[in-house]
Amino acid sequence: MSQTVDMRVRLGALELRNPVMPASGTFASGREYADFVALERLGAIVTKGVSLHPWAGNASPRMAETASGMLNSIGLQNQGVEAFCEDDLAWLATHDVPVIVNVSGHSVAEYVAVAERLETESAVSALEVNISCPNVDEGGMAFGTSCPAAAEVTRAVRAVTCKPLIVKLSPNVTDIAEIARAVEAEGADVISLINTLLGMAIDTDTFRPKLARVVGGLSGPAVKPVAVRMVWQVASAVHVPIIGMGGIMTTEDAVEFMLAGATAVAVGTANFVDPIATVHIAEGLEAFCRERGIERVAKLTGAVKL
Amino acid sequence: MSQTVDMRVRLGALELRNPVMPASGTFASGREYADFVALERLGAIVTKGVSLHPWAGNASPRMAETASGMLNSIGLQNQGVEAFCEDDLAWLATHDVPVIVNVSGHSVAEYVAVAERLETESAVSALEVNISCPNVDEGGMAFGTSCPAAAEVTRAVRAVTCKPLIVKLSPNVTDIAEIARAVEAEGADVISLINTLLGMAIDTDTFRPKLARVVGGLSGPAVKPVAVRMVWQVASAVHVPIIGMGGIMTTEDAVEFMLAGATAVAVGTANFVDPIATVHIAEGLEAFCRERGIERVAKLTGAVKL
Amino acid sequence: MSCTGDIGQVQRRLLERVTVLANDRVAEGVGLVVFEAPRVARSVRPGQFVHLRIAEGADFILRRPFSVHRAQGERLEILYQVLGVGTRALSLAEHGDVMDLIGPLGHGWEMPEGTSHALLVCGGLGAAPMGMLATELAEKGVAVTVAQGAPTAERLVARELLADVARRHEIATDDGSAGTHGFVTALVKPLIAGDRPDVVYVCGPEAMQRIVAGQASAAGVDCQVSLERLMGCGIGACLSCVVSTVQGQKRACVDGPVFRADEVLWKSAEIPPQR
Amino acid sequence: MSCTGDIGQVQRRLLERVTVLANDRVAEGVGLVVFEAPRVARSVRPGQFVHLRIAEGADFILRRPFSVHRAQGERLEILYQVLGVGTRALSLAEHGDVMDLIGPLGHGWEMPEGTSHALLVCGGLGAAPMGMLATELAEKGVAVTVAQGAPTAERLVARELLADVARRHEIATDDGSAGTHGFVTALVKPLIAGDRPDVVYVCGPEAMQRIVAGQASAAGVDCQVSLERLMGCGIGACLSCVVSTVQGQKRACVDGPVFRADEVLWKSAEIPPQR
Ligand SMILES: Cc1cc2nc3c(=O)[nH]c(=O)nc-3n(C[C@H](O)[C@H](O)[C@H](O)COP(=O)(O)OP(=O)(O)OC[C@H]3O[C@@H](n4cnc5c(N)ncnc54)[C@H](O)[C@@H]3O)c2cc1C
Ligand SMILES: Cc1cc2nc3c(=O)[nH]c(=O)nc-3n(C[C@H](O)[C@H](O)[C@H](O)COP(=O)(O)OP(=O)(O)OC[C@H]3O[C@@H](n4cnc5c(N)ncnc54)[C@H](O)[C@@H]3O)c2cc1C
Ligand SMILES: Cc1cc2nc3c(=O)[nH]c(=O)nc-3n(C[C@H](O)[C@H](O)[C@H](O)COP(=O)(O)O)c2cc1C
Ligand SMILES: Cc1cc2nc3c(=O)[nH]c(=O)nc-3n(C[C@H](O)[C@H](O)[C@H](O)COP(=O)(O)O)c2cc1C
Ligand code: FES
Ligand code: FES
Repeated sequence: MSQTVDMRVRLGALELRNPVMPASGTFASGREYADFVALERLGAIVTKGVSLHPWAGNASPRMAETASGMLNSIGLQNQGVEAFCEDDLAWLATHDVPVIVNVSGHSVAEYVAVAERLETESAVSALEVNISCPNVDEGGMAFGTSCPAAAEVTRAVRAVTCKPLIVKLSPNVTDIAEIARAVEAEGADVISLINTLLGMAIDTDTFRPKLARVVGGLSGPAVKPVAVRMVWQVASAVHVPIIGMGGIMTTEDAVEFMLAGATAVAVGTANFVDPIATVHIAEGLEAFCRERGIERVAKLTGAVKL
Repeated sequence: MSQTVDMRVRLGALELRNPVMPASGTFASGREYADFVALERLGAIVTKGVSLHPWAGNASPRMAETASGMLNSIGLQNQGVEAFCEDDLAWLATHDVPVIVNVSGHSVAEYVAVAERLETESAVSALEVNISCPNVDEGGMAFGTSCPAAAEVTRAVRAVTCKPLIVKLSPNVTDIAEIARAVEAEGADVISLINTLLGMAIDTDTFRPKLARVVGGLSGPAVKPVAVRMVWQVASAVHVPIIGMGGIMTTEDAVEFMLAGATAVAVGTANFVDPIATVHIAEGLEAFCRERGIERVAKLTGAVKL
Repeated sequence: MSCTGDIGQVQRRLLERVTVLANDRVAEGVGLVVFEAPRVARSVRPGQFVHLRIAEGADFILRRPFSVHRAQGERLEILYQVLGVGTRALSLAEHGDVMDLIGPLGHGWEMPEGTSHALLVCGGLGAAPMGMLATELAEKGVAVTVAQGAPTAERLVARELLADVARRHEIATDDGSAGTHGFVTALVKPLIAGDRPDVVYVCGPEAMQRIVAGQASAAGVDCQVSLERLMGCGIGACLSCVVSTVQGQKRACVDGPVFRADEVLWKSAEIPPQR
Repeated sequence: MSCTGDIGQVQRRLLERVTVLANDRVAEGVGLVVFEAPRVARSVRPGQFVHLRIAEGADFILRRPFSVHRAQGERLEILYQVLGVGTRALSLAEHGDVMDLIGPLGHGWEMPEGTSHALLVCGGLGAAPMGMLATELAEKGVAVTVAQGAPTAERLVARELLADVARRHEIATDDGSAGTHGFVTALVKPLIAGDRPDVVYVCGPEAMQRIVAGQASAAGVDCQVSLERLMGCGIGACLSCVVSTVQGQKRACVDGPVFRADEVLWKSAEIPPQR
């Protein structure tokens, strides 16, 4: 039984001290969780979606609970990249943890403009381009559900950034592997998935949709089987490393994603249930490996026995 | 408060005494449930998938439980259409309930052959063509995930049957509305959805997939928000009536699907939890309407307030 | 002026395992649960809330936010209405059961220095966050008037507590089974005109809060309201709980639940009862 | 020959609300729950099972199948091993708790007319379905020999019951803490050779059942095995539970769980322990 476990993992040029990070939009920029989580304990921080201009987001109610999951239609409310750099990023820069900025846009030009603005920010370790948000009218998921569009965004952002480029895929597609190959071909260094599944809930007392926007994104344990399947399909289709997410609540859930082919994992909805979930899972992964004599956590990646 | 509620609904030429039926594959041909359910209490019986020749189905394990749901990879095991007619159908013919036969095939020719064989069977009230089974290698879901293929199967079966034609759609697509329009254009009288979401689960002790077939179909409450959303999208895209399903466990769940646009509903996984679920929901729907002074259950269809 | 909001910012949020000491039905569909919650009970301020994990292994996963009704020593009290799956589960909790909660959360009631007279207006469960407030105001020597409304006399939750600490306690019930027959909003205008309070504190259905806010501003009196939103994280991260204000969208879980009434842009969706 | 299988076919399956009368830990990770289940307890036959709904509102929704260990009057006993979420929840059930179950289910042990001597071989929780069988055989005047195996002496569940009704009770434990040191399979050959039983009944890990089946057929003795599969419906509808047999695929929940050993096509995946 090996005493210490090597928890480091590589996402292209980016090395993480462990494979666990928060999922974008569920952890703000980390500050709100500072009372519960020492950011240095995480593999990376992933910020909420940042756009070129401030976005107001959608009308309320913006969330609804479902069986073993939740729907959200936040709509990428954010201050815009300028305010983000002055405020959140400046604060994050004082912490010893890689910062992955989640980038959103209504158009290819907006994605590019945000990436350009962040290029000179040394505190930014990598970009995660969100082409999969189901909660905005133009852009968002539209880019993630067609190969040409996904390829175009990736190509355009790739052209203006030297930072590790992560592209985040939407599960609301017929063939996730095809989209993954398209973004890999355009220079994505890492692929993250899944974003939320498009869902809807109706209040049977009022006959009204539970979300003001009518439809929203489904997350939480309910989506895990779909997410694990897609990670496995993408891992079989591309060579770039994968950040797996979708319903991770426990250490075993994280292991399941790594076995399916993920190099790192992101924890989203679980943060709302347990604000310390990310740290618990990072520690749990180490214990899982130690108990089984696995000296490097990276050995779990793709280790499913078929 | 109206005393009696008109529970009848119309699926094209087919009239049902109430909107509730079992979902294919979860109720066999009704015989196994006879100790619990008087079939005459249901709107219709939907048989398990029937193919031209006997199918052995997939290796075990064929099921795994997930958060608020389950994965199955049964693989349409069945005796073939001949044995089905002699055995199950003959038994069903002795009951006063419409029989909807779920038709599966590896090729368009097989779908057609099954439909032709059933055409002369007066005990068959309608056909539900399953172009969405994720658990067979050729055919199955492949037909349900491309518009041309979905259209081709529908056209071919339409050409050989005068019975009401129901086409069952797969949720594993980018644009469910597009598929729905394609099958409507080829003469589908009714559209049913959703079939299962493709999913996967891995045992973190053994590192093996929990299903022998690796991937399987996700059903149960976990998928309900996706199913309701897709029913709503399809209802907005086509004019034919819809049979909604996916995670219906309670009366309120059934109401939610009808509000989203379904004319009838199917109950699947819930039968394993409560073998009397179908009857409970049929009775519950009547009570729901009575308490609210809704004199016709059909008024719930599409009544969501946007 | 002293402001729990400022405190709220520096105040450390805790994740605390708590034990149920008592859980009793106090009215039709309303329960009072008492937790042993030493750390949170000691630091919570009036108007703040806790985010409670009611069950594990259940088919619902999110926490539920509840205002702190009272905090005494290590005891923390929550007054809850049974609405759905979570509060139903809470109503079944028994002495000795262990849960966990996050708290203290949010920006509570502000108590402007030199306040000599305060009017507290609450409807239904809106009485919940008034318990701590009334008690603390009274301890500070502030004259407290309470205008409390409910559908029926039985539903006047925390009636005794409020009657004890208030100098004056006016009641209205929809069915007239106690106090004035009608809505609590009808009591407010005369009370403002008569007592000239320095501040009006309001909690209850949003439409009712909106009306009272209007009455207060018409009389030129400061007014604070406590708004409810569906909450995910409860700590400012998920943006589920936004409230539109004159300074843009604010988060009910950190910038609220208590807001200055004149800051709030009321949801036009919410049509105030016609009267 | 009389056959609970035939009975199984005509037998009406019931959905019965049952009350927990007792639930005690009987060994490391093993519990014995006693239900008041008047209707099912009266009609269940040895080797049949019930499909139990352990929890409502939990994040797992499916029922769990359990063999009936004993049925006396209105009392129905289940011997269970705590494996995962469902059995953990079951282990927390208390006197008075209400659940529901479907039963009696499946094809139980067949008792050929004129059987004078039976050998029962069980490993671990395989003892569960042997309780009713041994009792009924003994009542019929059949001489019962039991070969029971377990990891340790403490894990020899239902040891007393089996010892009472059996004319002979041989034991093997992996650690030698009771009986022979080793696997129960080592006891079988001599017992078959010595006692010449008319039939061998087996339940336990599938690899063990396969070995014993081989030993019985080598000796030309009838053998019945009780096989476990993951189950959805439990009543023959979902085809989750298939077992490959010489007559093709059969459903463990209706055609089994008890099968004639010579019908079963053993999963080649299952490699019998090397010895
Ligand atoms: C800051 C804050 C403080 C609160 N304080 C209290 C309190 O002291 N006492 C108390 O009883 N309740 C309080 N609430 C409301 C309480 O959080 C909800 O009633 C509870 O979450 C409902 O959970 P449930 O699972 O029982 O209902 P669910 O099953 O989640 O929902 C049942 C129904 O109630 C509605 N509902 C759910 N949450 C809310 C909400 N926050 N506001 C209005 N309607 C809602 C749902 O839309 C649904 O129609 C507070 C809410 C907030 C945001
Ligand atoms: C006909 C029949 C009779 C049974 N009789 C008994 C009995 O008398 N006593 C008893 O303790 N158990 C019995 N079982 C097994 C019992 O049903 C399972 O142990 C139980 O369902 C596990 O539920 P869980 O939620 O605790 O575990 P889960 O969380 O569902 O699973 C935990 C682990 O156990 C494995 N597992 C689950 N079900 C089975 C199974 N049926 N066989 C083998 N492994 C399984 C899972 O794959 C997983 O690895 C019987 C099973 C069948 C089919
Ligand atoms: C409230 C909320 C907000 C989210 N915001 C974003 C976002 O801004 N950008 C993004 O790429 N994904 C966003 N997501 C998706 C998550 O990052 C994640 O992909 C998804 O929730 C699945 O993981 P989970 O099941 O662990 O939550 C959001 C999810 C939630 C629940
Ligand atoms: C065990 C099982 C077997 C199924 N077999 C079929 C089938 O033969 N044909 C079919 O069209 N759908 C089949 N389905 C899908 C269901 O009919 C239904 O579309 C799906 O399960 C969603 O409904 P639910 O969540 O209520 O189960 C099967 C589902 C399950 C769980
Ligand atoms: S509840 Fe998450 S920001 Fe307020
Ligand atoms: S468990 Fe459904 S057929 Fe056996």
